[in-house]
Amino acid sequence: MKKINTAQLKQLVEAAIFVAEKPITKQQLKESVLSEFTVADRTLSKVINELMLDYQPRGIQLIEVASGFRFQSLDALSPWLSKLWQESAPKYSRAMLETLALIAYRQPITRGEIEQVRGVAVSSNIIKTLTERDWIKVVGHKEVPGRPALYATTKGFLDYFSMSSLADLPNADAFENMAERIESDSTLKVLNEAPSQ
Amino acid sequence: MKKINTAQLKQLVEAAIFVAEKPITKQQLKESVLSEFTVADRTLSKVINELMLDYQPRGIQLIEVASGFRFQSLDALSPWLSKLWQESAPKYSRAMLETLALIAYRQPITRGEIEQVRGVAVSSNIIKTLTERDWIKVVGHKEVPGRPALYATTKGFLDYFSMSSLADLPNADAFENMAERIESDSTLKVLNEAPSQ
Amino acid sequence: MLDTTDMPSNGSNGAELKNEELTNGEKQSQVPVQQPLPLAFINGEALIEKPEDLFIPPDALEVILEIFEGPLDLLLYLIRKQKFDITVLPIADVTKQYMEYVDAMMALKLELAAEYLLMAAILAEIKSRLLLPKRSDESDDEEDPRAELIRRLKEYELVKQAAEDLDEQPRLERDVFNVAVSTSSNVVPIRVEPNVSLAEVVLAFSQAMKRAQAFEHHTIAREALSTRERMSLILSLLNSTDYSPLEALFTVEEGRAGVVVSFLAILELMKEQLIFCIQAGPYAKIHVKLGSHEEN
Repeated sequence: MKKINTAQLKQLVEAAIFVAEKPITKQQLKESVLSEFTVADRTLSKVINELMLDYQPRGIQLIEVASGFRFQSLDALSPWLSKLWQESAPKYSRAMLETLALIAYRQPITRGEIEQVRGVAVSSNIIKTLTERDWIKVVGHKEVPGRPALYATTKGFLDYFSMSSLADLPNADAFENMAERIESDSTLKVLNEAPSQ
Repeated sequence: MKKINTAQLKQLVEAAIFVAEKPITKQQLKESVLSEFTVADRTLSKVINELMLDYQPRGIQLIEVASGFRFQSLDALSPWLSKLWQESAPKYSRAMLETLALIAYRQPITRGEIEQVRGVAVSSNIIKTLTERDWIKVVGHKEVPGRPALYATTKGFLDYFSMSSLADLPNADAFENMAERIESDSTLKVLNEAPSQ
Repeated sequence: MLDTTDMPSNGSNGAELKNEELTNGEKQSQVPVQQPLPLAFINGEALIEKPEDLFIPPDALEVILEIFEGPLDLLLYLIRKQKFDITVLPIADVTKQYMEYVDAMMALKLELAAEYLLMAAILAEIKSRLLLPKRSDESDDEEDPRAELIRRLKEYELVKQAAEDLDEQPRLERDVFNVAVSTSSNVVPIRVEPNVSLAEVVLAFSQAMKRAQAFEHHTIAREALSTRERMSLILSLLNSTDYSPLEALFTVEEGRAGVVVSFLAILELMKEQLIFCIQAGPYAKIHVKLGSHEEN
């Protein structure tokens, strides 16, 4: 194993994150571009932190998302940068966003459970679109009659929304509290079953 | 037309070159991301020059190619960056292994002689792959019509299989007998595996 | 009667435009998308009482009614519009208004989802339970029949908020863009060659030989491996233009066995006309070179 000095390491890591087609993890860096060098985890983390700081004042930023590190343009520049593309970014319906939010905050969740909270049927189209976008996936089946699919969000979802984990979801704790309150309140649960039948 | 200060202009131009899928010209920049700003040609050139200097010590460079400006990785980093695109070649076919085996055991040997033993033609691709892997080489030509090349194994072949000379190649007959013994010892096992073959 | 002044907007221009028509030019100062509930507090009250004279173009009403994401969304809107506290839920009022909207939907022959009718039934059921006189033998801690609906409304409100938050989260292709940097031209993909074990090579040889023996009459003579290897080695040492001294092909250090192997290899190569030997005269040095067609 060869040694590499910090300046060279920084250049190599920087270039690798830039040219990689997808976000790249420290592990992937070590297994590819750094495979022939001895690099301590601490050194690698330090170099990445330095890069993050280096780019802070620039037009692009180094951030960590669920599937690794990537450079992306500055949020504030989007009104002008979007002019580089003919088509504007797709807008998503409230039905789609509410379904996605429920899957994100309450995963794993069945379609029936989503419908119960939203009070309306979830169209197959929404599930299909979310699946095709690689934002949600089936992670199992609930052991109740009909064995309905349980949905969860993917790394692709976190990447797309610039998050590195579900903890980055806005107001994650509000949801947590609500869920706990509902579960602890058994009387409500009993009532719950009466009208919806 | 709005005004834009140099710092903001630099950020915007930098981000635009980074996110554009192709090299981008000054003209294209002015018609897209800068369309609502008054930017003098001289100012734009100055900003681009500054960016070029900014990136000089980094792992990527801002360069001008025929179709505009683009960022690209540092030449000197290529040997390591190449590792980001590792692809596994498919496993070798039986024809490939038999050709290699015949060259190893019967060297020097012509392609025609290999074909005679195997009863089928040896594709040029097999010879090419084995040559590229530096396992076989042409050591001469046989003095018969057409002067076919004589193939032999290389030092690289010995190294790969951890042999110091061809004398270390297992005696094929003895090996065969041993393999048969092992097989007959585990008839049950073989029977079990039969249907999956 | 319908009051359509402070409809929640789904952000579509159509709905917003229609909204403005309906309010007779009254300015809507709030941006509905960002804030979940404030609309009703601004200009709702004046219009709640006397909406009769309000002209609603049928297609506009249709657009407005279609923006509700279901019965819970509609209920939530009615509650917030009237500044009711969700926790006290005045069932009678809300039910009345809810039914007006449902009637309007039916009149417009909107595809009325069964969920709206189910909610109407739930509201009616709660209302009837509240109207029933309390029996004295009933325990005091009996659940308020509204509790379940309140819980669902609160939960739905949370989801609605979460969806809005999610929509504001920086998103690829809209707020942030992926950076694409090309590699310098000398970056080439690295190909990982497959692993081969020695056993595979040996087995392949056995199989090839077995097959060959099956359809060939003469047995293939197998020279000792060492000879064949030496043949390759000698061929690689020689070239077809210059002669080399024969003794250069022997390595004394190998001892007698090594010399014999080299000698056998040279004989075999001569037999196959792969090399040529010349001797200028008796006892003169023998020279060898690779065979070539021209001299043949």
